[in-house]
Amino acid sequence: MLVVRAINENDLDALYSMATQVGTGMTTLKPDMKMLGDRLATACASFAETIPPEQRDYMFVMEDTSNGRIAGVCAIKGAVGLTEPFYNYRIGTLVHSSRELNVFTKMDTLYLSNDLTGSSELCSLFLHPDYRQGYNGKLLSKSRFLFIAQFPHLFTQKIIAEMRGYQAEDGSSPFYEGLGRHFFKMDFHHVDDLTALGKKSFIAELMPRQPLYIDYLPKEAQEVVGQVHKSTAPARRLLEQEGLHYEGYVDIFDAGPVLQARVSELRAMRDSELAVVAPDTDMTHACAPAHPEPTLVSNTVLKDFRMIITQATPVNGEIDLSTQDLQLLRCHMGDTVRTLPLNVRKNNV
Amino acid sequence: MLVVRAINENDLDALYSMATQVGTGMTTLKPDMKMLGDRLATACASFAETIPPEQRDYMFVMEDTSNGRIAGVCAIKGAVGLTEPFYNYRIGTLVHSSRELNVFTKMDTLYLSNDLTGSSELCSLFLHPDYRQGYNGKLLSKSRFLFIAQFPHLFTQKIIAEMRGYQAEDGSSPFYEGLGRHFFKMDFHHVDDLTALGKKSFIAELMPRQPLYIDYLPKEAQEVVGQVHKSTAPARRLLEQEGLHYEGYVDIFDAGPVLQARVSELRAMRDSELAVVAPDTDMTHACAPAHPEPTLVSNTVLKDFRMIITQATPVNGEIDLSTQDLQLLRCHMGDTVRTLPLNVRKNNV
Amino acid sequence: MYVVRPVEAGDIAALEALAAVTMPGVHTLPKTRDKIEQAVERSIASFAAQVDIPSEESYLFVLESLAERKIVGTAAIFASAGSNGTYFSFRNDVIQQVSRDLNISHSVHALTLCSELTAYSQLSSFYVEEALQERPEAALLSRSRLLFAVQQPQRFGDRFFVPLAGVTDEHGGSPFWDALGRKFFKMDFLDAERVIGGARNRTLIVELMPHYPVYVPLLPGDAQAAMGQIHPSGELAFNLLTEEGFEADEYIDIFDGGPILQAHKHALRTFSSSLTLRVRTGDGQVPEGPLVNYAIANNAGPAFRAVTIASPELEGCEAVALSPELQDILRVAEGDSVTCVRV
Amino acid sequence: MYVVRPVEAGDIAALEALAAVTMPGVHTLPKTRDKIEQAVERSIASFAAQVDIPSEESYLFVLESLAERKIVGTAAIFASAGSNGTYFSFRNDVIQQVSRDLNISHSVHALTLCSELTAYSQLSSFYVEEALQERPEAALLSRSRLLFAVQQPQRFGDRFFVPLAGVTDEHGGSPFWDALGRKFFKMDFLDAERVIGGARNRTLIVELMPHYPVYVPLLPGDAQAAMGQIHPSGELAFNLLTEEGFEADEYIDIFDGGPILQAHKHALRTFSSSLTLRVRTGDGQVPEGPLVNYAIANNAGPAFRAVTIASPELEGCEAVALSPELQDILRVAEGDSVTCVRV
Repeated sequence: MLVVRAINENDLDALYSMATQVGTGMTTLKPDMKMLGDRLATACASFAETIPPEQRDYMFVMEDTSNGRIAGVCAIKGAVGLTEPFYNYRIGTLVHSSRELNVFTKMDTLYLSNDLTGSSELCSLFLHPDYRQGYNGKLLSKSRFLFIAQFPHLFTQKIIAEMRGYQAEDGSSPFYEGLGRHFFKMDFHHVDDLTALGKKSFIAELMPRQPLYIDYLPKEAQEVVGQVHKSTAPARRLLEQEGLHYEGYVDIFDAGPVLQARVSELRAMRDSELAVVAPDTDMTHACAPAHPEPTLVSNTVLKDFRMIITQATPVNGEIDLSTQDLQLLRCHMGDTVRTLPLNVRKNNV
Repeated sequence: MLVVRAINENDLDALYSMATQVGTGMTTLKPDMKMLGDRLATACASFAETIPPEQRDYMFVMEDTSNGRIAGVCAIKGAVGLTEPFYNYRIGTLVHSSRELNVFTKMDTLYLSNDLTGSSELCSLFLHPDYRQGYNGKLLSKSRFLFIAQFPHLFTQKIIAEMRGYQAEDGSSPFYEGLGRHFFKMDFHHVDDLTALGKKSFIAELMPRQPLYIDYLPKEAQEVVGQVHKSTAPARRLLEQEGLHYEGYVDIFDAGPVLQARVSELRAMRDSELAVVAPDTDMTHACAPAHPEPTLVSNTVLKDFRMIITQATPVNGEIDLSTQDLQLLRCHMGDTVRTLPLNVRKNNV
Repeated sequence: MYVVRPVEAGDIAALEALAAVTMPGVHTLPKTRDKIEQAVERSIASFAAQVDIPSEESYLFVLESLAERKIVGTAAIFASAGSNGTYFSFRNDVIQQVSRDLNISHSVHALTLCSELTAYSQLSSFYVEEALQERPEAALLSRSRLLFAVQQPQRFGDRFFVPLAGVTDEHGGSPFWDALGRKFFKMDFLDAERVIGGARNRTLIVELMPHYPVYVPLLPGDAQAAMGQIHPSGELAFNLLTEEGFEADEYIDIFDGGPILQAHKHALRTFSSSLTLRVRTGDGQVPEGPLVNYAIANNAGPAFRAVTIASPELEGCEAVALSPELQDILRVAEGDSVTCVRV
Repeated sequence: MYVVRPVEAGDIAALEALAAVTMPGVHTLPKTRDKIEQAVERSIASFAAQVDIPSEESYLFVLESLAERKIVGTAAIFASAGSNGTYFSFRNDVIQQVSRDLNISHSVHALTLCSELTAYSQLSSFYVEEALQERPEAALLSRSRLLFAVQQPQRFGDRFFVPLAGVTDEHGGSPFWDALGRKFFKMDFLDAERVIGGARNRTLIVELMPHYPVYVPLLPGDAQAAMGQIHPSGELAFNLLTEEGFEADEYIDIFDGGPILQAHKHALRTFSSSLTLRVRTGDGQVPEGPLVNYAIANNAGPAFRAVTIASPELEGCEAVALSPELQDILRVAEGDSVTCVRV
């Protein structure tokens, strides 16, 4: 059985072993014992609330309780850009018009910005290939929204998620070739490796700081602004269903979109409910939907936050969870849990 | 009885007579027969769909059917900034940091932008003082959201509303005094009169075009960025309840906030429902809430869109409207209407 | 024998004929009879005017072949480029980008819309007949404007510039325009030039051109290559002006990217090394020793005249020998002072 | 009698004493023995170096009272201001704002962070003892650097600049800094100057200073008033330099808003009007007629010497009369050539 839970001190080795399998796509999960150890320590301090909210890094692991393996990992950073500047390009609009010539030109413009400074970031999502099936990916990704819905006071700013940008078949980035390349004189993979160290501010230092008309870029670069990497499209859809939106911020390097939301507009904030764990009665049974949908359920304990998927459905503020579910959540009858339908309800309008 | 309805050709005289009572606060409703006549013609063409969506100007009047008076007016512009540039300042963030000196400075920055070009605008709201009571103001303002929820395909872009900015007791604008004044060398009221002609682009032409750190402005100017005029605070709250947000765009002149929303995040899009007009039955009666809340109801006809407030509540897709209500809406039993609770439901979480 | 003199009303027909043969371009003579008449009238009024501060004056000079009684060249100078507005150009800027982490710094070339040339005096409308282009009369014509400015500094700014037409293809297209101006103006290069009448001081430039610096590395190769390149028709002017001391690196034209030569008057040879000498009557003999070409101008304001002579080095002399015929042409007599500079 | 000569190792103690009395400021002499030693060594190496392209050389001159055998002034010139990075300054820009509807146009003054002075040669560290400030020796000292540059143009850029200290209040605060730099650096003016060592070519300037133009009308009145204003201690230097041909309008210092004087070498009197003359031995008699002060320098590279003399007008002369004593001081003999310029 799979449970997503707050990471703890004992997870380091398993985390390292998983990091060795991540590959080059993810910059924040490198198989480096020192780096991982530091990150783990920060995560533990975050759940223990011994460091200020903006320094926190809530890291979750998906554990396969049948064999103790770590099947996946994901995280929420309390705030970005407070120790090192966090840069994006923001896409704005400028209009040039002359009545005399009857010309009206509306142009998209890239502004180098630190606007997202202080936002909380969804990051470091990785699911081991052995577990890429069923609802596992959704459980892992969406568990973070349940956490935010349970502890919204920890997240006072925007929530953001950086999406990997479009790459051509050969792994090159048309946006980089059309823009960054002229200012770096390094090839894409070299810069990619540098950014893999997690330091992107040097990019901004060398990138043009004055606003740029997108029209100055080659067609191929213009076309991929805000486009995700092919393999990232499902992750993007999933976050959009949860209430995140592309609002015109892109990565300065590959123009991948940043998805963002105010905490209050997250589906989890609107649709998640508290429920008391209670045995099924005839009444609740009668009121239960005919075709139950899978439901995300979590306990309500910050230090040992745990989430699962269940087929049980909350009815009138109560939910009947199996003994196994309760064990995974470390909950008991009478405890309060938070529930959220795994899938988005279709609007009935 | 009050009904809010699409304006029509016969309303010109009543509209003019109301415009004479608006005062100087509103730039778009001046007692000028030619201007009002043009606007009315555009509005009629908009409801008749004989002009393209981006040129439309859906204007609504609140009619007191007891005496035929026009008690108020409001409008939705299909798109702003497509014939004359629409300018705002956008507030962004820039971080200046030096590890060597251990300095990290986060600064708010004003960018002159045309980002909101193409947005639909809620505007021209005016309620005659004789009618400023009860739910009248809410009916007038919120009726527009019901219209949008009924015809969302007409509104593909953002919805925005410009709020009047903060003014000191003496009617001066600290933001203007701190910024615009240096570039205009005219006093606030003179510029105010010029903007009253509806042409604001000259302001942008004379305003600094390069990004500006807000820190350069005097303290009093900094403090009022995004602050509304005292008398506008209730209108702001009302729009925020409907799903509009201040996202960092302000007026270039007085720094009043622009509220904005994607159509899909409007409360009316989520919470409004279609219902068939049907007589009350025992069953619906039994299921109705004990303390009915006032409900906005509209017909579903673009050309003669009409909205009222009723005490009836839709239950299971049906609503029982009084004969009077049906007359105001020009509906009959069996017709479909759109309903929206007038007030925002408190979140139950 | 050739003389440079201010244009006169009687020259209009000749100028019209000339305009018909000069190449289509933005910085040359006006093309229509109306415009030519206006330019001539304005020049006559300018030469006649009492001037304390340079303003809307525009001085048009012609090169006349005395043998043929024919106008074979034109050259003009505007007292103040921005007298009717603001003269816009692109300034070549260098933006420093430094990365401490990578320990590298780049210089990035950017073009910034600027109005710094507004108060400069502007040279323009330079044209000489093909046959004369290799002769000292071409230099005489170009330089006469500056000789006049040396004599009448109150009529001009402290700095001068000359826009030269940029490169275009055989269809009149401009690669620089296609990469930049076209994106904002939404029209072809020649259409834009027609609409704006070759001017660089119109409000619509502020309305349409980009307010933020244009990063040169982002321009297509052919547009970059066109920056600061002259149209072949401008080569003679370019060579004469750079010899004079004009520099070409700082500004380019906002439309076609052509070079804008500019200089402080201190840096111009006509200003720094012209001599004021007395006229003495020569004996008509060719002097001994090496000869060099000089431009010689009278100091007669509206009756300005300038010619070239071959003469021994005049540096350190008090007087210059001129034949009675030349004195006639220059309208000077023995003892009058003239302004001389090597060409 | 006073002579200007390159600094020598033996001068270090004297410079240290001098540094103790000169005012605290950023563009004057180094203050500590270590720094002074470095500066002297660097200067000696620079004078001795074969130079094709100006780079990190820094030439330090001293004014010596021969009677007292005492150093009474210093002046330096850096071959290239940005040899260790990029020299940043604010450029005074004018931005044109035009409204067609209102039919008005404004010129708005803005300060733009720029690096245009990077390849310029920089004059600095000018100091003369109070008692000499009214005497021609002050001008001699300031101008010696340029006489050296006239003789050795390959060692210097085509353009020169001099930053002069801006105004500060009695507590060492700078109103210009308070309005600008402080917002980004978050520290007091003197702390910032200490931390950056008076330099204007450090990476942290790019990191912290604003990249967008600063609109001058938005600055508080006292900061605007401080722009381009010199600290009273810089008045002598300012006067000498503007007489020389330096102009003050284009750039100001990014920290205190002090003026940065700059000029193309063509615009400098030392370059445009210095004469190369032969030495002849004077008869020791005071010459007849009006006398003017000249700075006279030998052309001996590392053994550079310059003095002032009162002499009749030398323009048009082939030789300059020097007494045997002066020839000794200048280390020249009859027939040698010297560079002369009026001071």
